[in-house]
Amino acid sequence: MSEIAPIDQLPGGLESGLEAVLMVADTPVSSARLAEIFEVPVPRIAAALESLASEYDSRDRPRGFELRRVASGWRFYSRADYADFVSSYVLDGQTARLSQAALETLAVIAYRQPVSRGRISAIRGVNVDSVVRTLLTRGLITEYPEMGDGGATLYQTTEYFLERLGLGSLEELPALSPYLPGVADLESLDSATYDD
Amino acid sequence: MSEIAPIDQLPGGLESGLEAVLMVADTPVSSARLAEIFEVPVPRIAAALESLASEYDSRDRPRGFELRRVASGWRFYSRADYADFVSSYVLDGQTARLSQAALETLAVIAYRQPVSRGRISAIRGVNVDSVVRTLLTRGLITEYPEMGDGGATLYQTTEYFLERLGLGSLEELPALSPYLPGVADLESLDSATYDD
Amino acid sequence: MSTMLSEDQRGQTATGAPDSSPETGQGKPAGGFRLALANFNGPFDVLLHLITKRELDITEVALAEVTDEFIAYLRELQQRSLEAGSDGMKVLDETTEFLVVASTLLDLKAARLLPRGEMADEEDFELLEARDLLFARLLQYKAFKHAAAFLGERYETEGSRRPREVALEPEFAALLPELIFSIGPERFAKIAAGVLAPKPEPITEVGLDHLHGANVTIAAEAEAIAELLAAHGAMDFTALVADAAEHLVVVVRFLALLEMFRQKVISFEQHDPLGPLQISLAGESDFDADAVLDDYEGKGEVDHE
Repeated sequence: MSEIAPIDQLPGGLESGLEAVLMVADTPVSSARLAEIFEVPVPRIAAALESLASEYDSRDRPRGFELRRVASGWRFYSRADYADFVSSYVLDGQTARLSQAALETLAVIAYRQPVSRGRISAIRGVNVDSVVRTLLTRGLITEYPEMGDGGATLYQTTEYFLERLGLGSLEELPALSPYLPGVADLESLDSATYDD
Repeated sequence: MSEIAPIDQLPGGLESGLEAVLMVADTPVSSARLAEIFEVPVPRIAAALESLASEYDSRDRPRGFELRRVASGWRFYSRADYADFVSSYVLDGQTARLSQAALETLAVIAYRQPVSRGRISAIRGVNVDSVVRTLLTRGLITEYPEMGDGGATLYQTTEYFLERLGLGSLEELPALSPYLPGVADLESLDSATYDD
Repeated sequence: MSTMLSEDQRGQTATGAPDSSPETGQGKPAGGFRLALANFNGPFDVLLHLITKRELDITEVALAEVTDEFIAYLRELQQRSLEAGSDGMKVLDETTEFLVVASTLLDLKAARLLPRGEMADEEDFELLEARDLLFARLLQYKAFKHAAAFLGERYETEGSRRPREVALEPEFAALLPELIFSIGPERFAKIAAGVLAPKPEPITEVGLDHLHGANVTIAAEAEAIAELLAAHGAMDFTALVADAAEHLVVVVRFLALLEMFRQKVISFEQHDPLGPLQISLAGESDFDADAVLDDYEGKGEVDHE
């Protein structure tokens, strides 16, 4: 790992490469993971991250974002100084209710968990990326600890979801069969129809 | 709005403020909306965004991210140069290619929307049911709210379609007419038909 | 036209290559033309490819010239469907799609084989319409294929960038208004059942859509023209097709003009050399729609319309 890594041959080098990955990372990324991605040793990653973080903080103009290290790794955050503006953006147009699309997606996750976004999309017939994000933000679902086939992120419902629905556990979710007229063997039918 | 806005009193000023808001946005944000949030005129917002975008591009070190205008607004993207590293971090369907059949169907919908499956079939000369389903699942098209003649479902492209293709609006689609060779009369017709 | 070929090869559509194509391996003697089956998007795609291969412009090509190859392709398609033993519906569907085009091509070829003058006028005319409709469809298809290439390129290059789409930072998520979610397990289960219930498969029709596209007929367009001329006096062709919603209407209106001229319903006038042709009602006779109906409506195989 000591010779020139692929990333060193690109304009901007490792620092820009790190910016690219972190810009789209949904959860904090550990230096170990970044070291794998860029094929450079962890200490070099750590040094580059520290240098980026202080560049954002201490330039003549502090950036609107900061790179922070939290328990599990590094992530971009908006800078606290601008929280007022960020809040007014976040609150603008927010509703307290879940859309029909969000409810349907939540229902699929509740009854099919753990389940990937791809599978939910296949079942609902539409792209569900933004709805899944809303449900995550609302704390109704969370990522399942293990990856699905092909490294897909799986989702499951949370304790908070059960609370809001007034249930003690997932077993208390009502069975679906009464609502599905004429479908005797739902389980097998389901897997036959939707497995993708 | 001409006196000093609140954002001007913060370190970093408007540019950093914009960075902070765009950092939490998960859809493109229009300059009009940003103008409301920061209480400054739209042209000033537009100028600041342009200046940020070119700063990221043309610094001695190009940033790993870029600020781009797509669909109805502005948004942070990872820079294409680092695509290999980014995709080794994010595993999802984004890079999955579209088949030739899917692209042709998408083209017909993009230029003829809202349009029924029957009409698409007529133009492409083949049955398009399954391809339309794929495009729906990918979120590139959606059902048009109203029915067509004889109760046929009509389809249109989505905002995501514009985002995914990096287009500002449907007007940026190239005119169809240059592709029709040597038919002068059709040429003039095209402008009447397709540029709507 | 040469760009079509390169596109076909770039995308995974058509790689039918003359001579040494190994794709099908159907045991045909080497050197014969073969197409990579299943790589084509239907009859227009095949036809366009055959035309491209001969480096003919579709605005000039006599389609009859590519008929044999097209029919051969259709035969192989059937053969392969049989071998694959795939479901009958799909085979039938595909075959009807190709038959529309094939029968038109055969008509054109037959017309070329006949000595001039042996065919009745109406048949000539039917053929003209059949060919022009096919041209119009091919042109349209080609235009969309090019547009698809543009979209494909954008899709590819844009795929190398990713938007930032991350979940809201917890501090800001905490600001969101308290969720109203008082739906109860029963209603929630109902919603789930609604979503998870197997959807009725969309009816697998034997695709007839390609047979009945927009309802464009010479009779109807002639009527539209007569109305326009009655209302506006003399008009040029561009004005006459200004309201046409698709190419097919333009083509059919053009054919209707010829028919109307033949019946002396309209007259053409050109004021200066190369100037626009002015079309006006001749007043000598009324348009006989029935004659046209008789001429064209029975022509099932070209009546995509």
